[in-house]
Formats: sequence, structure tokens, C-alpha cells
Amino acid sequence: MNTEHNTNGFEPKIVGFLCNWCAYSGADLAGVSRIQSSPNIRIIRTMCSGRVDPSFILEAFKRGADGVLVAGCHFGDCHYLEGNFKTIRRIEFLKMLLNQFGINEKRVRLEWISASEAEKYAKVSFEFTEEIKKLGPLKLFRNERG
Amino acid sequence: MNNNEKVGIYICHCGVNIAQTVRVDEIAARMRTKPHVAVSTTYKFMCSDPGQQMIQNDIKQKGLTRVIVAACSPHMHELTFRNACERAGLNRYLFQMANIREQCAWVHDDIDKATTKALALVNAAYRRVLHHIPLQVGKSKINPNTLIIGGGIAGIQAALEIAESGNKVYLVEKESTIGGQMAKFDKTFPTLDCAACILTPKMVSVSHRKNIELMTLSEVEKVSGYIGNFTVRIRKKARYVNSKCTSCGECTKVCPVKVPNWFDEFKQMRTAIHKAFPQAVPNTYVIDRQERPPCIESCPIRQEAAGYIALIRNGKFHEAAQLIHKRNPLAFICGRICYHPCESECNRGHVDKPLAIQQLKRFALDWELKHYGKFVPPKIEVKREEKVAVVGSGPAGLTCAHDLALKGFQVTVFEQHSIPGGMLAVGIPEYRLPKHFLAMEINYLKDLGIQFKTNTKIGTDITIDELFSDGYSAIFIAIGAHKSIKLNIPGEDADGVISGIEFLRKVNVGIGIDIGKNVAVIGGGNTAIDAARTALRLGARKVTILYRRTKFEMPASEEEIEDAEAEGIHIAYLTAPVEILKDNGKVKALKCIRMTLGEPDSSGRRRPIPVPNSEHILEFDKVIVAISQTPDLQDLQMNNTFITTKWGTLQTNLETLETNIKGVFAGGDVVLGPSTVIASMGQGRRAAESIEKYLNNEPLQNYTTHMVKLEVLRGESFRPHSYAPTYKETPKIERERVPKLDPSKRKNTFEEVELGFTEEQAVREASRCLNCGVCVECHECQRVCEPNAVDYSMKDEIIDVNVGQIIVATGYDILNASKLFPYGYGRLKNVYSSLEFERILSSTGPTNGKILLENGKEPRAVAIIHCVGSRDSNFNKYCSRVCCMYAMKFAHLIKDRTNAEVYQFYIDMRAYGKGYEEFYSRILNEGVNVIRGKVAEVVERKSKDGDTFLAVKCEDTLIGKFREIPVDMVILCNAIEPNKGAEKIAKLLSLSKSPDGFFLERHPKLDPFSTISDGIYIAGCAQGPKDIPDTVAQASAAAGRALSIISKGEVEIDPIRAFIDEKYCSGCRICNNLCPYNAIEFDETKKVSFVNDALCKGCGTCVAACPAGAITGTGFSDNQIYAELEGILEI
Amino acid sequence: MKYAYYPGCSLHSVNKSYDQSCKAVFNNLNCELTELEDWNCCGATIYMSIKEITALAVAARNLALAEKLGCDIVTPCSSCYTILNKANRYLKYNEEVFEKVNLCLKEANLTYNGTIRVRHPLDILVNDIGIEVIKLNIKIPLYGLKIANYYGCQIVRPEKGFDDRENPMSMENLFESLGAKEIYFPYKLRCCGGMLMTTFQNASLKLSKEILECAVENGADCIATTCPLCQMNLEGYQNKINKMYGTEFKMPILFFTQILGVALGIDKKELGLENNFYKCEKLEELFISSSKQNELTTAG
Amino acid sequence: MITEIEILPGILSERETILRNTFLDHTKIIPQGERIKLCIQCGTCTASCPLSYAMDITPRKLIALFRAGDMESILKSRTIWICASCYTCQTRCPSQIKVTDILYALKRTAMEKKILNTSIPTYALSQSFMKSIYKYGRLNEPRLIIKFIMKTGFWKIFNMIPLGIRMLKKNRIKFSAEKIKGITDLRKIMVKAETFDMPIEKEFPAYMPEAVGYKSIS
Repeated sequence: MNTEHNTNGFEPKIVGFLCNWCAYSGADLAGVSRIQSSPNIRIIRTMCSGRVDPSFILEAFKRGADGVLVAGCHFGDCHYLEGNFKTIRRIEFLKMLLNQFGINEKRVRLEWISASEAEKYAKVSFEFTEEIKKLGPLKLFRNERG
Repeated sequence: MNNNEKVGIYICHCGVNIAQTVRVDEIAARMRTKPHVAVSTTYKFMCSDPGQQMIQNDIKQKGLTRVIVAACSPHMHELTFRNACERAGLNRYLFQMANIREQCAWVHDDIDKATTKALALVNAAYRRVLHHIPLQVGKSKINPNTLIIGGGIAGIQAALEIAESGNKVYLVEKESTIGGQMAKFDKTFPTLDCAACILTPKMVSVSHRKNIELMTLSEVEKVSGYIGNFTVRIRKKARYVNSKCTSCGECTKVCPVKVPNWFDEFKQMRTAIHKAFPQAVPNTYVIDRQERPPCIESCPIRQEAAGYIALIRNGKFHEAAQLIHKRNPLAFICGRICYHPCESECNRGHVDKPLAIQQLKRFALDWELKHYGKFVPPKIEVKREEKVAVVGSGPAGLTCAHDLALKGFQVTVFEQHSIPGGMLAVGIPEYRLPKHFLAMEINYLKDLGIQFKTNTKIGTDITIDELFSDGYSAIFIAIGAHKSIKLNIPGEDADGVISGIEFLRKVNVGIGIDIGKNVAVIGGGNTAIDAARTALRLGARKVTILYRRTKFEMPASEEEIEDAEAEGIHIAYLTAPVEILKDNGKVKALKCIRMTLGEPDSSGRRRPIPVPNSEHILEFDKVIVAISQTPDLQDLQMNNTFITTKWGTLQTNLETLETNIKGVFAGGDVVLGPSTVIASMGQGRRAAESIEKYLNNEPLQNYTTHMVKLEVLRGESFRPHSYAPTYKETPKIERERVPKLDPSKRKNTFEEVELGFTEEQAVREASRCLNCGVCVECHECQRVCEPNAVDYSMKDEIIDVNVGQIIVATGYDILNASKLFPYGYGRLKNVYSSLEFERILSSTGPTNGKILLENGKEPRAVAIIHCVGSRDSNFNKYCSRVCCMYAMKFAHLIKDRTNAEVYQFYIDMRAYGKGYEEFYSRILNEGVNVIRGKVAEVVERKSKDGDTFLAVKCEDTLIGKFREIPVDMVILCNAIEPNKGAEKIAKLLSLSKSPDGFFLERHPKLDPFSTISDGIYIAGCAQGPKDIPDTVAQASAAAGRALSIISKGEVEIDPIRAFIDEKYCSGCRICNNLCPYNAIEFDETKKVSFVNDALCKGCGTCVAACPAGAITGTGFSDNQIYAELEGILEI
Repeated sequence: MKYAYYPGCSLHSVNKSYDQSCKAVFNNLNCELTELEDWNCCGATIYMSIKEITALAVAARNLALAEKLGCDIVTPCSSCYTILNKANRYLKYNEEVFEKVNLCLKEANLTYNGTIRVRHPLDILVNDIGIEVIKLNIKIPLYGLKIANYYGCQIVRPEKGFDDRENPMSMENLFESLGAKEIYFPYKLRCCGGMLMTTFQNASLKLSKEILECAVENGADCIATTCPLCQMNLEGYQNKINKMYGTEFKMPILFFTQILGVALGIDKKELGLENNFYKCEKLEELFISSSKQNELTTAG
Repeated sequence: MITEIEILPGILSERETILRNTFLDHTKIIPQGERIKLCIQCGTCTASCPLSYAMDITPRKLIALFRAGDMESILKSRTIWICASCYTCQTRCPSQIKVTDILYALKRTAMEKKILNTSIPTYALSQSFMKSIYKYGRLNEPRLIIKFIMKTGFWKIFNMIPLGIRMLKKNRIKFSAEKIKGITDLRKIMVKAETFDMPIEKEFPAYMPEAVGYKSIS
């Protein structure tokens, strides 16, 4: 993938919270299938995307992350029946909050990736990296919205 | 964590897998500088024995308190290293793994970036592991029972393997027999042994094993629990044949319904009661009952219309008549005057016109009367002492009396008129219902032991209380609605004005009446039409019906209106009388007004509105008022107080038909208002059941008699049963017309107008039936079954079973080739799917194993097309793996059994496996033409002498030319696709699927039969297309894994659970509703929530939600994840 | 419902009757077609085979004009339909091309954002207006008329559009509901030769002959087509085919809008029926019998 | 011909490299044009093609030749000019290769690299076509046909006369061309677009016509 334009050498740090059963397995499958994905995404495994506390995301930004990816199972496929429904509500709420903090809500991305969707994981990883690169480094205490 | 922690960090090279992209030594060096790090090193293969030994030695010798391995995915080797730690005496949960292979080295090219990322991941693990706390592994006992879903060869093999060890197996199969797809095959490649010969012994063995509980026609509905302790809810669908079945097959000889057999890929017919194939296991017949036929469901007495129609179609008129009369005590009457809701609901109406069900019924009964004489009542087995009084001898009363008499009760019917029959006797003219039929039915009821007391009116001749004191234990009131409603217009008292019901009664009982010359009948119901036609027959010169709405709203039946008009009766629509003009007290004329239709009223009909200044005078000398009737309760109410409704009918409980007086039930027109014969009969039947329950002192509930529920409307895209074409695609056949007396003749006599079907007509008409729901309830199988194994009352059973492990072997379906339009499947003759051809080859198949075209000739050339929907991005990308081989098998068998030329169209010939390539050589040697090229199109061609054949268009790629090859038969090698039911199973068990739709295995190489969910295994084509040997091997492997866990007796469970610290819990209960497993409960005394460990699965949703931070997710606690975050972002 | 109507060059010269009948039918069904002002040639398949960006830019000018009107673009010409659709698809797929084409359009003070769809009148009639509505407006039912429904290659291909790519049924459903009889016509998507009629005439004549043969064999009264080029090839070259192959075809080739127009009771002239080389006798009969009936009803 | 390719390990001849790259550049514009790599050589395209009987190289073989490194044979073939764009192959291809669109890319490559006989009818037709659009913005088919005939062989006009007369009778021929109002705008667009299209850098010698007969098809 050609990512040379509009980067200016900026390599964002992105934290990926991946659920153990679907997204993490999907990322593993990408590895087994040798499907290239973005090196900027650093993965933290949680049992369910429902475990992702919005404060983790805020903490990630505080600690210098430029973007956060949360990925879980598709609706109806959740290993814990309905954890992902809770995730979506939390993330939507968090996005509202981020805007108030002056953080562009595009820096948080929620995706549903099944254990077999290695290609989707790879695609999402590059797309998201690309997007964060466009947004540039996150500088807290400076309003990005304008 | 304290300051004495010693962390060991081990970076794996994984040969070159990691080391070629990640500078492992650099990471080790960087990590070595961190506080608490005692060891930081790299090794070629950490998972190898020396690698693990290295960790163990370091723990023992250097006193490591935490261990990190950066290598592959934790899904791969986390357990390996945890065990290694434990062996060295370190708690297994003081270990953390960093995934630098699957999620780093393998997916990145840039060495710098990969190294940075790997370092971040290792650092995250380092930070995290410092926050780990020792945990104790949970142990769970293993329930030794195993559930196997799917009874194909995989399921059978796994079941037998496990049963061999003495453990219990539940084998659930959704079809009526086990055997799956393999049972359909004729021969197997490459050895050409007969599939049945190797499969049926195994099937039989399944049925003989005591510890295999075989559940056919069953589906899993719900699964809960975890490895060792699953609870599974299974729906066992009713078979309608119980285990007494001896499989003699007598029932199939009498069953009148034929549908295509799914087992023969719909190429051969079977009966509604059937066995899929002769060697089916269990060896029990099954009745295919899909949706209930609407004709039966819409009938208030649930007459088996579809059943007798099917019997008539097969020429079994006697059986049909017996079936009708068994349930219907007034069958002759219904066959003539029923308003037939069955016909209005008949599904044939979606195709063209509903069946003439009423006429068919009448035909069967008339035929019976002619050939066998009158019906003989059955012997009543049980005698009951209780006496029941039925008041009123109309349809409701007679039906109630009939049903109660059959149950053995002593029934007496009281009738106020001199002849029994109620409205049937006095309200229906002779030309529609010859009176001797009524007399015959009454005699039948008398033969049944029912007493009739005529000329006895309740209220005046005998009271309710007197009945009770005379020893009657229950009373059913069905006195009908005999009181006419008046017009309420001036002049109604004139001489020559008579109510319709009174007019008909007088005519029926033979009281002379002066009919006049010019008669007006006011009203639009059947009574109005009956009165008009009767008046005509009595000699009236001109009869006019006045109706205030139009023909469209008229309540009388359409046929009646047509018949009346044919006889010359004039109907004046949109006309209403406003005054009856008198001359010397006698009727002279009617002053009428024109009406127009306005908005619909509460009944849904458009309200008539008078047109101003449209009054006109019409001259008549007789006026019959037939607008409506109401029950005459005056006498009944003299001594008792029944609660009535605002319409003047008796109020009863709609379900039980009880009145407000104990022991007194009511039904028919007295409850419904003026209604129909059949509706009243339905009430009589329900009342009989109520009275029986009442007299048995049973609660009045759980009724078995029928109450009509309005069905959902359905359109032309539906089908009567799953094997039939949609209504739209069904060919149209004209409805038979019943012969009638000529109008000019009939208007002068009371002879019956309708003459009934001839035998040929009846059979033709009955053949229009669509057999809705396959089984049409003719009860023939029940009649011939000697061991009494047929049981229509069977219901679906819901069973909960407890098992420790589950094996999923749901198998495959083949792609529906009609999706590939150019191949002509489903459009062109002699184009077959692979399974269809298997059935053609089979000796039990439609052609007994002969390879024949649809015209019965042997093919001259056959084309076999490979890769139909496989290796095709438009359908399935994958290779179906078995097609090349079975195509060769087909080629061989065609060569063997015919003289046909065989063409194989392949893209790449895939003959991997033992003996396969040799088989390829064999068929080449046999002279099979193999053409490398995918077929683009199959078209029909005609030769000059009118011979049709198929032309197969392809490019012979090896010579680079377009070719069109003429053949007679085309066989498609359809792609193997996951079974359609697998989707549901995947949802129930939370199984993942690979992109091709098959179940995802835990590891494609090292664990191809486990799933990511512990205790659930997959076998056979559910995991991916494979041949029989591979399927059997995989099934045995899955069984072996299950057995090894059973023999271990218990299983370790990660202690990843939520835990609520009471100190911090504020009792807000947010978490209570959040938990999908309802594992969090609220302690009312302490006012805090707590987690039920047995139910918690450790997802952590509650942890993230707790506003007080009182919940900790063991193994994934907040501080561990914060630490991980810190570490991951530090680099 | 409002659509930007793009007739294409052919409908303004050789195939005027298609243009007329299309407008008449839509007018009859109260559906507004606004002819795109100052449209230009779509570039046809020929331009695409020489210069891609230019071809796309030429086509995109029309898309941009339609986008200005804010409605989908409707074109009866199969060739224009494919080209405009293709341009639309290419522009959406490839950002670089999208930018380049927009730079070109800027020269003429136009922009295109890719918000509109390219539609075919058949699609609109069947899916937007609906067969049920058309049924209500029938004046002359086409009882007994046997039509070979010939879609040509380009309106259902290459990408999945409004109908099946191997067995489209829109025209069959439409005409069946008007009372016409469906006949077996397996060649409904078979290529007629298209532009090859000018370049490789012999090859093209063979293809056209096969189509005519198939229609005759299955007893068609006429062939209904959606494509002006197919109409030209099948009708205009029928004489040549007859000469070359010794056949005696006299098959009327009508635009589907012409047949639909007849059913809707539109005047023959308005439908341009007399511009066709061969008269469809069965259709004439329907005309005559219905006008007789009209006389009867007005007399009664 | 394959044998003419200069054989060096892993390196194609300079000429082949140029042709191949030009072609690949032309496929880039096609959505999913890169799927050409996925061909499994099944021949569905050939078998679906109503004109494959008239082709010297089957569509499947075109892709095989591309893989074999023989662009020259492809570009010289009659096949790419015979395609009538019916898209049947593209619809049916099990690898979802955009065969028809690829053929367009090959046509463009051939035109650009001038590996074609200037007398081939399609080329002449295209030239007339382009001029007509540039001049009027719209096309007048009868005029186009006449111009085309004048270019390729005047005697052909006699062939067209009977049809022309019938058309005239039926009022289907109009000789005056419509010119659009915004013709200057359109020209601006076209001129600008030309700058983006692949520049024709290097002229290859004209192709020798006797190798493949374009004159007639048996």
C-alpha cells in the first residue's frame, strides 16, 4: 500500500482493543495467512469488546496514543451473547464526550471483525492508520475541532 | 507487586519466523535495562523442550517471580508456557505472553517498524505482568454424556466410537432417518464399494446400542453452559407413528397422497406416511404433516375435508363417506346447505377457483346411500349413567346430543315443534334440502340411543329446574333464533304482510298459505332468497326482492343469488320500503325510496343513505319481511334469569359455553344470533366436550375440540407444502360445474335443484386438490395399521439433556445449480445435479439403477461438468474437493452400464489421495473423453429429424478452440456448501465460521476438529468439503478428543471471572441487568450485588460498567490493562 | 418522480421513433422527463477504446449536468447507458481518475460529485412506476401478441444492475401483464454484432441472423428491443441477411416503448411506428379490433 | 513470438517491458482490473463469446500470452478488434476478471503503441468519431458512416445505397449535424483531458498487414 503522500514521516501510535474471540482471532488469522496489516496498531487483548471501559480510551489518549481501535464480534455472534451491544453504546457516548474535550471523534473507531475476517482486519488497520495520519499527531489541550 | 519482583523475559526467534523481521536481540537488550528484570534473553524455539526447560531452570535457580514470553499468539502456546511455569513452582497466572509473531512479524515487512512494535508489545507485557496476582485454576467435573448434532456418516462414526467406551451419546438428527448424504450414494470412489453396504451396518448398530439415544426429527433449540456442563434443549418433532410400528408398510398402500421424496432428490414419489428409504434407521414410518389444510382448519367441526377429497380422488368413495359421517352427524345436510367456509379458505383459490368441497361431500354421501344403504351407528363402548337434556333440536342441539351419546351419556332432546330439526326442519325449503335426509339423520341419532321429546317447550311445558329434579345432570340450551325482526314502518300490520321465517315454517309444516300474485320479499340474506324462491314455487306470478344495498354487499351466497335470478326472480337493489300502503287493511303497494352507498359502517359494509325525493310506489299484494331473526327467550326467562347480551342473545363464556346458571350450557343461534348450520354445529360439539368435563368434575380447560381461528392471508408466492410449486406456478384447472335442474322446470316444483356430481366429475374435481400440508388426515393409515401405531394426537416434545461435550457434524448441502442459469438446471430436461444422478444410479432410486433419459431411452453421450459453483468467485471460491473423483466414478459407472460416450469437462483434475490417481488412469483407459475447459453454456438443440439433445459449449483449452459438443445428458458437479441448518447451530453454540461459511477450526493444522469454544468439536463436511475417509477420520478424532476429556473426569477452567468488592459496591444495581448470563444478583440484606461464580463467564462487561469501580475482572483487571496501556505507549 | 432525460445521438438522428415513443410513454404515465440541456455525445464504446480519461471526461460532462438538476439520468440508448454507467463506476472507484476528470470539468465550470445514478427507462417503468400502475393505464390489451423480448447485451451487463445478468425478466413481466404471450426466446441477451456491422460486417450479419432465426422459430410476431443499435442491425440489415443466407425474414423490430405505447393507447404517429421498415401485422390487428370496440361503446 | 524474447534470468526484453507496462497502466483505471492475475485458464470467456469463432487467438489465450510475456502477439491479434463488447465473458468469468474492459485496455495499448495496421477499420472509424465529437459535440451516424466509408474504401458506398434509400424513405436520415451550445466548453474539457491521457512517446514501426488478415473473415 502506498502511503507516502501527506504523512511527513508521522508514524501514529494506535492502540487496538480486540476481543479475544473474534477480532483478536481475526488478527491472528491475518498473521497465519500473511496478510499485511498496519504496524502502527498495537493490540491489547480483552475477553470481550464489552470489557473496554471508555476510561481506557481516555487513558490511551493521555498516554500518547493518536487513535484507538475497538473491535469485537458482529452482532449476534458475540461469544458473550450481547457484550458488543454495550460496546456500541459506550463508544457512541464516548465520542460525544471526546468532542467536548476537543478530540476529534474520528480518532476512535469501532469495528466488527469476525474470526475469519483477516482481510477486513488488515484493511481496517490500514484505513484507520491512514485516517490518523491525515488527522496528524494528537495534541491534547489544543482544540482540534476547528 | 513489591520491590523484590524478578521478571524473566524470553523472546522467541521462532526459527526465522520472528527473527527475520524483528530484531529480537535488540529487544532483549532494551528490556534488560528495565527495573526488576532478572533475565532477558532470546531463544530459537521457546516452545521446544529446551526452551521450556530454560524458563523452569531460571525460575528455580534465579528465583523469577514473573515470566514473559514474546512469541506467537496466546491462542497457540499460552497454555504451554503456563504449564512450564507451574512445573517450576510458579503460579501459572504470573505469566504473560506477547504476540510478536501473528500480529507483528508475520504481517509487517519493515524491520524497524516491526521491531518498535514488538518492543512496545513486550514492554506492555512487562508492565502488565507486574500487576498479575496468583490465581487458582478452577476445576469442573465433566459430564460424561456427549451430544452429537447431525446423523450423517460423521455423526454415526463419532457416536459409535464414544458408545464403544460405554459412555452415553445423544445423537440428534433433523430428518426422519440417519445416514445423511452418504446413504443416497450408490457407489463410493475409488474402490467402488457400495455405499449402502458399508453404511447400513453402522446405522443399524447405532439403533442397537443401548447407550446411544437416537433422536430423529429433532433439532437443537437452545444451548447453555460450558465444557463439562452443557444443558441442551431439543425439540423432538412429532412423528405421528409410535414405536409399535413394525414397518410392515401396509399404510403406504392406502395413503392417497403422493409427493416427491427428498431422499431421492425429488426424483421419485412417496406417500405422506413413509419411510425415507427401505434401510432407514429408526425403522419406523413417519407421517409428513406440515401446515394443516385450511379446509379442515376453517371448519367449525373440523371435518377432514382434505381427507375425503383425497379418498374420492382415489375412487375410495365408501371410505370417504365413512370418514365424513364419523365426525358429522348431519353430513347429508351439510353436503347440501352448508355455507362451506372450507371453500372460502381453500388454497386452490390462490391458483384459480376453490375446490367444490361441499359438492364432493354430497357426492360421497349420496354414493354411499345408493351402494351401501344408510349409515349404521357405531357400538358405544362405555355406558354412563348421567342424563343430559338438550333443549332444541337444531344443528347445535343434534351435534351436542350426538357427541354426548357417543361418549355413553343418556341424552334426551326436547323440541317445541312437532318435528325435530329446528331451523333445518322449518326454515329450509324442500328444493334445497329434501326432508327425507333430515329424517334419515334423526333416525340415525335415534339408533344411537338418543331420546326425542317433541312438542315440549322449555319454560311452558317443563322448566329448567324441573329438568334438574328429573335427574338431568346437565342441560344444553340450543333453542335457536326464531323471532323475526320487524321493519318498523307504517302499515306493517296490514293483511298480507308475513315474516320470512313464519312463511317458510308454514310451508314446511304444510299449512296452506295464500301466496298472492305479486310478491315482495324484503331483505338480502339466505332467508329472503329462500322465501322468494319458495313463493315462486307456490305459484306467485312475480317475485321481487328489495334490498337496500348492492349485490356486492348482499349476505346471501352468490350461487343462491344466481339461481334465484335464473329462475326469474327480480332483485331491486338500493331500494328500501318506507311505508306499506293498505287498501281495506290489505297490502296494496310499497312506498319505496332509492338508496345510495356512503361510508362503511361497523360491519365494514357501506352504509345505505336515502336519496332525497326518490320515493316511488311499487304495487304488491303480498309482502314477506325477511330481514333478520333474534332468539325468542320469553318463555325461557319465565322461571329463570339468564344473562343476555345487548343483541338479545344468551351470554355465555366464549370458551366453555357455560351460562350464568350452573350446569346449564348454551350454544348455536341462541348465543351467536342468526348464524350458519356449521357454526352452530361447532358450538354443539364444544358444548358436548364442556358437559363431559363438567360431569367428570374436570376443570373446563385444555379443549381438544376445534375453534376456528382466522388464518393469515397468503398470496400467490406461497406453496401448499414444501414439495409443491407456488400457487402462481401451479397449472390452472377449471372447477367442475354441478348439474342443475333447468330453471324453467324447477321454478314450478319443490324438487331438488342441484343434482350432484357424477363419479367421473367427482374424481376430476377431487384431483384439483393441492394436498395442503402433505398429510390430509384421511385416517386410512390408522384404519389399516394392525399394531395401532398411528397416532395423530402426537405433539412435539421439548427435552432438556445434560451433556459434557458437543460434536457438530451438520454436513453439507449441494449448491442449487439453478443459480447458474446458463447450465439450464431446472429448465432443461436431462440436466441433473450430482445427488440426483447418485439416486439415478442407485438400485432403490427412480430408475432402479438404470441410466435413462427422461423419455426412457439410454443416452448416447453424457457430459459431466466439474466445478459447478466451486472455484468460482461468483459463487464459492473454494474447491469442493470431491467432485473430480465422483465425476470419475460417474464416468466409470456410465461406461459400465451403458454404451454412451462420456465427456468430462474439467479445469484441473484433482486426484490426490490413496488410489485416486490410479482411478484416473483407469477411466482414461476406459475411453472417457476428458476436455480441459469450463463449460459456459448448455443449450437445447434440435436435429433435422426433430430429435432434441443438449449442446455443451466450451473452449477445449488444450487445443485453444471453441467446441460445441452434442450430448443427451448433462451431470453437474455441484459445489458442496455448508448445510443450511448450520447457520442456526453456529448461532446457538457461538461458533465462528471461516469466510467460506464452514465452521472454523481451532487451528487449521494442529487442531482441525476443535473449535475455539472448549468442549465443542466439529467433524465432517461441517468443517469443510471432504471425502468419506477424511470424514470418518475426523469424526473418530473428535470422538477421541471427547473421550480423553471424559476419562480425565474434570477439566481446568481459567479463573477469569468478575468479582465484586462489597466495600466499594454502592448497590446501584447497574450491573444486575447488564450480565447476559444473569450471573449478578443483588443481596437484599447487605444491599450489595454479588457475582455467582458458576454462571459468570468472565466477559468483563460489568467491570467496564461499574461506576464505583467495585468490580474487578480477574485476569483482566483495570490496573493490569492500564499498565499494559502505559507500557504499549511508552515506546 | 423526476428524471434527467438523455436521449443520445442515435435517438436524435436515425432512431427518432425511440425518442418519440419513450417520451410519449412517460408522458402518458405522468412521469416527468426533463431533457438534459445541451448534452453531448457520451463517447460510445469507440472513444473508450482510444483514450480513457478523455472518454470519461466527455461522459462525465453529462453526469455533471444532470447532477446540477439534482435527479438521476435516464437514457434509453443501451450504449449510452453502459458508457455513462461505466464512467460513473470508474469515477467512484478510482480517486485519482475522479480528481483528474473533475479538473477537466473545471475548465467548463462544472463539477461532478458522483451523487447520481444512471438508469434505463425499462428499469424506471418496472421498478419505479411499477407494472401495477402501468396495468391500470392500459387502453389496448395486447392479447395474443407474441413478443420476442430482446434485451441486447448492454443494459443488464456487465455489473449487476436492475435485473438478472443471465436471465432478465423485466420485459417479460411487463408485457405479460399487458396481455402479451410469453414465448421461449433463449437469445434474449445474445449479441447482435453492435458496431461490428460497420467494421466486420460478415461476423455481425451472422449474429443478427441467428437472433432473427431464433425469434422466427419460436413463432414471434415481433422482436421488442431496448437498444437503438440492435434495432438498426436487426431491421436495417434484414435484407442483406436474406440475400446472404437465402432466408426470408420479415420480422418487425420494435422498440419496447413503441409496443408499450400501443397498449397505452398512444397515437401511432406519436410512437413513430410508420418509421419502421416492417409492419407488425398482429399489432395492427389489435389496433383495428380495439378501434371497432371503441366505436361500439361510443355508439352504445 | 515467444522464441523471440531475449532470454535473461528474470528479465523481460525491453520492448516487452514497455508494452506490458503500458498495458498495465491502462488496466489501472478499470475497477478490479488487477484480477487479470487470477485467471485459471478455464476458457469460460471463449466458450461464452459469440464471436470467438472469428478470432485468431481466443480470449483465454490472450491472458495466457500476457503471462507468457508475449504482448506483441496479443496486440497484433485480430481478437481485440473483433470484440463487440457484449460483456458475456465478463459476466461469467469465475475469477471475475473484467475481460471486456481488459480488451479495451489492450485496444488502447495497441493504439498508443501503434502496433496496428492503420488501415484496420476500427481505427479509421475511431478517428472519424473523435473528430465528429470535437467538432459538434454530438454524433450524426449517417455522416459518420459516410466519412468512414470514404476513408476505408469508396466502393463500399454502393453496398450501403439500398439501405440508405430505405432509411431516407422512412425519414430516418438527417444530414445536418446538431452542434451543442457548450461546444467550446466541451472542447476545453477534451483538451484538458488529453493532457492526462498517456502521452504517445515512442513510435513503433507500423505493423505488417500480411501477418493477420483484417480484410475479411471467413
